[in-house]
Amino acid sequence: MPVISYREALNQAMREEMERDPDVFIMGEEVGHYNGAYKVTQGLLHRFSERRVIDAPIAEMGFAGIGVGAAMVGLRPIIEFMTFNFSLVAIDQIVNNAAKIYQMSAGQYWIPIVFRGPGGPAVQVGSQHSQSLESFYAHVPGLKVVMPSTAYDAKGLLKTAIRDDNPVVFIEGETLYNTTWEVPSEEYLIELGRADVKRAGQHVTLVAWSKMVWTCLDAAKSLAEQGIEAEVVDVRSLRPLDAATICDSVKKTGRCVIVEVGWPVAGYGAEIAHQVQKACLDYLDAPIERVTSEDVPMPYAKNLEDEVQPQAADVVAAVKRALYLE
Amino acid sequence: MPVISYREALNQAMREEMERDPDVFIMGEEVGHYNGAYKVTQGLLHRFSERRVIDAPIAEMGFAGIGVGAAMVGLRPIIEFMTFNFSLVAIDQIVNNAAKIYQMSAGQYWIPIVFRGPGGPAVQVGSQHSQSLESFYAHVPGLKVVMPSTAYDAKGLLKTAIRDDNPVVFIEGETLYNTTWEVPSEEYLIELGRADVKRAGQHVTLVAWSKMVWTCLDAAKSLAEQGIEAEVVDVRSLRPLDAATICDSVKKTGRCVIVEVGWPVAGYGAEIAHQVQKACLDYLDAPIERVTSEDVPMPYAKNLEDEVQPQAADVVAAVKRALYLE
Amino acid sequence: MTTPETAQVELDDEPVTATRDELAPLYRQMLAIRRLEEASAKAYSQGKIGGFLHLIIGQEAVCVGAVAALEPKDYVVATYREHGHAYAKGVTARAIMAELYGKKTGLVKGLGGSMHLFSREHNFLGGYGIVGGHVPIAAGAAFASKYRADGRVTLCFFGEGASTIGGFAEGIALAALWKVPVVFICENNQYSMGTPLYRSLAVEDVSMRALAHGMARDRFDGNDPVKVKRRIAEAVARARETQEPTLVEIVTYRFRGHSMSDPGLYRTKEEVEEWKRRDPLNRARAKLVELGMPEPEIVAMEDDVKAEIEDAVKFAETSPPADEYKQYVVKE
Amino acid sequence: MTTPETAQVELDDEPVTATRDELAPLYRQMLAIRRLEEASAKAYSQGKIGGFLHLIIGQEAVCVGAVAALEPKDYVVATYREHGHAYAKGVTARAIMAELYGKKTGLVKGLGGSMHLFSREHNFLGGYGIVGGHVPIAAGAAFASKYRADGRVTLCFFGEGASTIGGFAEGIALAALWKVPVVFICENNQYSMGTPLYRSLAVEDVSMRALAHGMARDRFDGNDPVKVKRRIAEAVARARETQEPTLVEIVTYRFRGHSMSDPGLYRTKEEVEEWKRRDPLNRARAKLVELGMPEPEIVAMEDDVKAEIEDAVKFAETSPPADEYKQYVVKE
Ligand SMILES: Cc1ncc(C[n+]2csc(CCOP(=O)(O)OP(=O)(O)O)c2C)c(N)n1
Ligand SMILES: Cc1ncc(C[n+]2csc(CCOP(=O)(O)OP(=O)(O)O)c2C)c(N)n1
Ligand SMILES: [Mg+2]
Ligand SMILES: [Mg+2]
Repeated sequence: MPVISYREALNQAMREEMERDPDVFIMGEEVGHYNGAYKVTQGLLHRFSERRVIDAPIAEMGFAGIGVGAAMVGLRPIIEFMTFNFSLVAIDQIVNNAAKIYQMSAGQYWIPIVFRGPGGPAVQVGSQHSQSLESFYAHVPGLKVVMPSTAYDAKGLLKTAIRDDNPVVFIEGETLYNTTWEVPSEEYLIELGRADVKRAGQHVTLVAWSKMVWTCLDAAKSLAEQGIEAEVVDVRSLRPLDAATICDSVKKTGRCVIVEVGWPVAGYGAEIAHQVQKACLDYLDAPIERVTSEDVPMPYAKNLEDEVQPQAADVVAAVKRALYLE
Repeated sequence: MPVISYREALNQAMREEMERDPDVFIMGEEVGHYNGAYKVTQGLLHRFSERRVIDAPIAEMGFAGIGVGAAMVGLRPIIEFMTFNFSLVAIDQIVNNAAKIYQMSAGQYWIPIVFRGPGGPAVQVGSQHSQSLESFYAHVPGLKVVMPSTAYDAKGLLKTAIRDDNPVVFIEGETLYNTTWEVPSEEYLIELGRADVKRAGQHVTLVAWSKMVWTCLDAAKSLAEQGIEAEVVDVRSLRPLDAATICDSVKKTGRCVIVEVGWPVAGYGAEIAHQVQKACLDYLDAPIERVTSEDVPMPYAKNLEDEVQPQAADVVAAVKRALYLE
Repeated sequence: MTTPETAQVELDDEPVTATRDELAPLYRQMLAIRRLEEASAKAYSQGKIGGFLHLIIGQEAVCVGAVAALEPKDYVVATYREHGHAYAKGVTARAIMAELYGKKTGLVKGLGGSMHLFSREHNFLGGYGIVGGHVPIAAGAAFASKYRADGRVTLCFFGEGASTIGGFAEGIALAALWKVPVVFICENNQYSMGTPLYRSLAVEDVSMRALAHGMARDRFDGNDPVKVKRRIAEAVARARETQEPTLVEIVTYRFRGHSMSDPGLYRTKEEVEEWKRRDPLNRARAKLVELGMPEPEIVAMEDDVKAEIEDAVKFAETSPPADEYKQYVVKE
Repeated sequence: MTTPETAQVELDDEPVTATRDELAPLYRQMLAIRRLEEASAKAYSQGKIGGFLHLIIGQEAVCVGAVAALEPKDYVVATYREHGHAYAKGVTARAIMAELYGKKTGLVKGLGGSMHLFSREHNFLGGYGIVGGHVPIAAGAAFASKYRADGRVTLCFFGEGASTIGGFAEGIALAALWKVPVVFICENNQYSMGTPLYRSLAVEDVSMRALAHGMARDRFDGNDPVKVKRRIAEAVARARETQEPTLVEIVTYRFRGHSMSDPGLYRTKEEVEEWKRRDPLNRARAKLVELGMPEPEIVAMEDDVKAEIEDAVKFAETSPPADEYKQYVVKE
C-alpha cells in the first residue's frame, strides 16, 4: 500500500471531493496562489481555478460567515483557518450561526460546511499561536469535531466530513503534516464518531487524539519493555464521541489514562473521564488519570515548551500511578 | 440585616469600588444613559459622569480590547457585556490578550479588568441568546471565572474581582437579578476561589453554581421530605476551583451530583467530576451523576425550554440514581 | 446613487409619483404588518408571547418597499426585528403569529421565535440575533449566486447600530472585493436601543462606509414605500447585471421602544410625534385617495387586512403547543 | 494630511531636507535594526532561534522615523514584526537578541519570543500575533491617556493586510467616536504573506478607511526616515493637542519573505530589485554624504553598530537558558 504524508492525505481528500462534487469549494488565507501556509492545498488552485479555490483577506469572521451563507443555499464550503488560533475571531459564526441555523430554521436550512486547519502547539510560536481549542467546539451541540492522528484517518475522515450535512470542525495536527502512514489508492471513507484502537493491550487504557496518539504509542513502547501492555484508543471524533469503544477497553484493563495536549481545566479529557467513571466505576481499579499541558499560556523557549507539554515520560509516569507502581 | 436584590448588590459593589478608586470605570452598551439593559448600572452615570460610565456602540471586540489596553497602563476597567452571548465576538480579546499579556510580557504588564454581565438562559430568548459559556472561560489559564448565586456573594465577589490584578470573567445569573438575600451594610469582601456550603447534609453532595444552586436547594427541600439530606456546595468560583470543599463533602456523603444549566458535553461539570473521582474514588458509593441541559440549542417555546433545562425534579431523580433508589 | 460627500436626506419631500395599482398593494402590506405587530404587542402584554419582541411599527415602508423590488427567487437576510420582512417576502401572518406564540404550527415550529423566522419556501434566509453576524451570511448567499450564476440577488437588512461591529465591516469588505450580488440595507431608525446616533457614530452617515471599498451607495428617507422600491430597484439591478454590491442607508424611525420591555424614555414626546406625522401608512393612504382610489375600496382593503390578522391570532391561539426540540440538532 | 480623494504616493521623490544632526541618528538606528535582523536571520538558519521570525528589512525607515516623533512617555503598540519598533523605542539589541534565543536574559525572559516583545521601561506595549487584535489595545492605552489627561500619545503599527479585519474596524471606529490620542500607522508593504494588494483590498488605499469616521488621514512613501518623522509628527501633534486620532498609511516594502519560512516566490526578482533601489539605508547614507558628513565618521558609526550587534549576539549566545514559566500566569 502506498505510504503518504498526513498533508498529502488531506490534499487528496479535498481533491477527490472537489472532483466528485462541483459544489465543494475551499476558501481561506493563502490557500490558492500560495498553495496553503502549510501547503495542504498544494495544487488545488491550479486544478480547480480561482472560482473554487479562493484566497481570502484576513477576515476570518467574514469568510467563515460567507461559508455559512453559501452552505445555507446549497454549496459545500471548506473553510481553512491558517491555524485554529485564528478561529477565535470567527467563533461566533461557528457557534451562533453554523451550529444553530438547522435548529433555528426547524430543519429548513442545514449547513454542510467544514472548518479545517491546524490546531495545537507547533514549535516555539508562542502563547497566542499555541492553543488547543477542541473543548470549545466539542461543547457545542450542532457541531461535529474531528481530530485525526494519522494520514489514513485524515483522508477517510475529511472526505466523510465534506459529505456530511452538518458543520464539522476538523482540527489537524500542526506537527503531524509530515508524518506518514499507509493509505490505499482506492477510495475509502471513515464514519465520523468511531474511535480506533491503535494498539491493543490488557493492563491500561490510554485515550488520546491527534498528536497525543503518537505520544501514547511511544509511551506504550517503553511500557512494554517493562512488561506493561497499554491499549491505545484514538478517539478521532470528539463529537460525537464513541464512548463505547473507550469503556469496553477500560472494562478490560480497569485503568484509564487520558492524554491531551491542551490545558487541564475543563479540557475535553475531563468529559471522557466523566463518561468513563459514570459507565465503568465498578471496573476501575484506580482513579482515572489525566495527562495534559501545564495550566499556563505556552512559553516561547524550546526547553520551557517541552516542559509544559505532555511527553511520553509523563504518560508513563501516569500509567505507573494508575498501576500503583509508585 | 438589610435584604436586597442581586441586581442592587452588584450595583452597590461597583458604586463602592468606583468611590474608592478613581481608576475604576465601567464601559459597555447602554450602561450609562439607559442605566443598563438589566439596570445593574442604575444611577452610576448620574453619580460618576460620562468620564467613568461610558456608553459604547455595538463593538464588543473593540471595547473589550480598549478595556485591555486601558488596564495595561493602570486603569481598572469593568467591561459589561449586555449578555455573555455577545462575548463570543470579543472572546479573542479575552483569551489571546487579557489572559496572556501578563505572561507574554514576563510580568511587566498585568490586566486588572472585569468582564461582567448576565449569562445562562433567560426566558424564551432563543438559542443565540441562551448560552452558558463558563466552560470556555474556565478552560483558559490567566483568567479567573466567578459565578455568584446570591446577592451576598455577588457583592462580595464583585468587589474582590474589581480589586484583583488579573482579568476576571464575572458571569451573573440573568434570572437571578431580582432574587434577594441578606447583605450587611458594612463593607465586606469575599475571597475568590472559595466554595460555599449553602446547605448541610450527609446523604449526597450536590455541586452547582449560579442559578442551579437555587434549583439544588429546591431539590434538597423535597429530598428532605423523603428523608434524604443533601449537602449543597456552591462552587462560586470556577477558576480557581475550591476542589477541597467539594471533596470533603463527597468524602462525607459518598455520592455526588453535579448540576449545571449549560450543555453536557465538555461542560464545566465534567471537570469537577474528574477531580472528584481522582481525589475521592475510594469514597464513592456510586458513579458521579451530572444534571445538565439537553444537548441541544435552546428552543424558544416555553414548554420546550423547560423540558430542555435542568429542573429540581431532574436533580431529585439523579440523586435517587446515585442512592440506587431506582 | 449619491456622491462621495455626505448625502443629505430630504425628510418631508413629496411621495414619488406612483400609480394606484403600484401603491395599493404596498399600502396593504404595510397595514398588515402594522396590524400584525399591534396584535403581537397585545398578545405579549397578555403573556401569550414571551422573550424579546422587537416591533417594526413606523418602519414598514422600508421592508415593504425594498422587498417589492425583488423577484421570488431572491434572498432576504434580516435581524431580530424581522416580522415585516418575512411577511413582505410572502410568509403568512398565521405562520408568524403561531411562531410568536411558540406553537407547533409556527413558521419554525416554536424553535426560533420572534427573532429567528426562516422560510425556505420564500427564500427568507432568516432573522438573526447577534448584531452584525448575519451580514457575512448575506454576502455568502450572494457569493453562492455568483458561483452558480443563478441570477439571484440578496438583500441584507440591519440597523445603523450594526455599522460599527466587525461582522459588518468584514462582510461588506469581502462583498466589495469579490463583487457579489448583494444589497446592504441599513435601516437607520436613529436609535440603537437607547443610544442616539451622535453617541454611536463619529459620522452620522452610515452609507459613507462604502467609500473605502469603492462600493456604490445611496441614502434617502424611508417613509414612502414606492420611493424605497424605486431606489432599491436600482441597487438590485446593479447587483443582478454587474454583480456589484451597494450599501443603502434608509432613514426611518421606530414608533415603539426597542423591544416590548423598553419604555423608550430616552426620546421626547415631541420627537416621536414629529415622526408620527410622517407615518408612512397615513402618507400612503392619503396618496391613494389623491390617486382616486374610492374610500369604500380602501376601507374594504383595510377590513380585509383586519380579518387576516384576526384569523392569524385565532390560528395561533388554537394551535397545539410546540412538541419537538431534538429533531433538528444533527442532520442524518 | 491628504484630501478625501485617493491620495497619490510619490515613490521616488527627493528625501526631505534635513540637517545632518537630524538624519545621522536615524541612519544609525536603521542600520542597527538592519544588522540586528540580519544577525537573527543567521542565527535562525543555524537553528539557534526557533518559531516564526518576521524580519522588517527594507521597512526600517517607518518605525525609526515614526518613533523619532515621540516623547519617551508615549506608547507604541506593534505586531509580530516588531523588533525594529522595540529597538527604536529604546530596547537594547542585547535584550532583543537574547529573547529571540529564548534566554533567561531576554526582554521577556524567553516567554514571548520574536512576536511578543514588551518593555514597560520604554512604554513599548508589545508585539502581538493576532492580526488586528492589538488595534483596540492601542485605542485603550490612548483612552487611558485621555482619561488621566497625561498628555501621552499612542502609536499603533499594523500591516495593510490587517485593514480588513474586524478588530481594526472597531478599534478605529471607537477611537474616532471618543476622540482619543492615537495614531494608527499602516505599514503598507504591499503584501499580506503571499497576497498582493489587489487580491486583498477593493480599494488600494487603506487611509480611505478614515473617511467614514471623519478621521484625519495621511498617506506617503516610507523610504525617508526624516519624511516619516515629519509627517508622523503632525499626527502626533494633532493627538496631543486635540486628542484626535489619525490614520496614516506609509507605503514601504519588505525585502525578505513574510517570515523565515517564506521563500517569497510570489514576487518577481525585478520587483524586489526595483524596491531595493529605494533602500532607505542607502538613500540616507548618500544624503549624509551630501550633507557633508565625512566618510570616516560614517564608517566609524557603522563600525560602532557592527560592534553593538556582535556584542548582542555574544550576549545571547552566552546567556543562561530560560527557566521560568509558572510565575507570570496569575498575579498575586
Ligand atoms: C453582538 C451583539 N451585541 C449586542 C446585542 C444586543 N442588542 C440587540 S439589538 C441592539 C441594538 C441594535 O440597534 P440597531 O442596529 O440600530 O438596530 P435596531 O434595533 O434599531 O433595529 C443591541 C445592542 C446583540 N444582539 N448582539
Ligand atoms: C487573525 C489572524 N489571521 C491570520 C493570521 C496569520 N498571519 C500572520 S501575519 C499575516 C499577514 C499579515 O499581513 P500584513 O497585515 O500586511 O502585515 P505584514 O506581515 O505584511 O507586516 C497573516 C495572514 C494571524 N496572525 N491572525
Ligand atoms: Mg437602530
Ligand atoms: Mg503587509
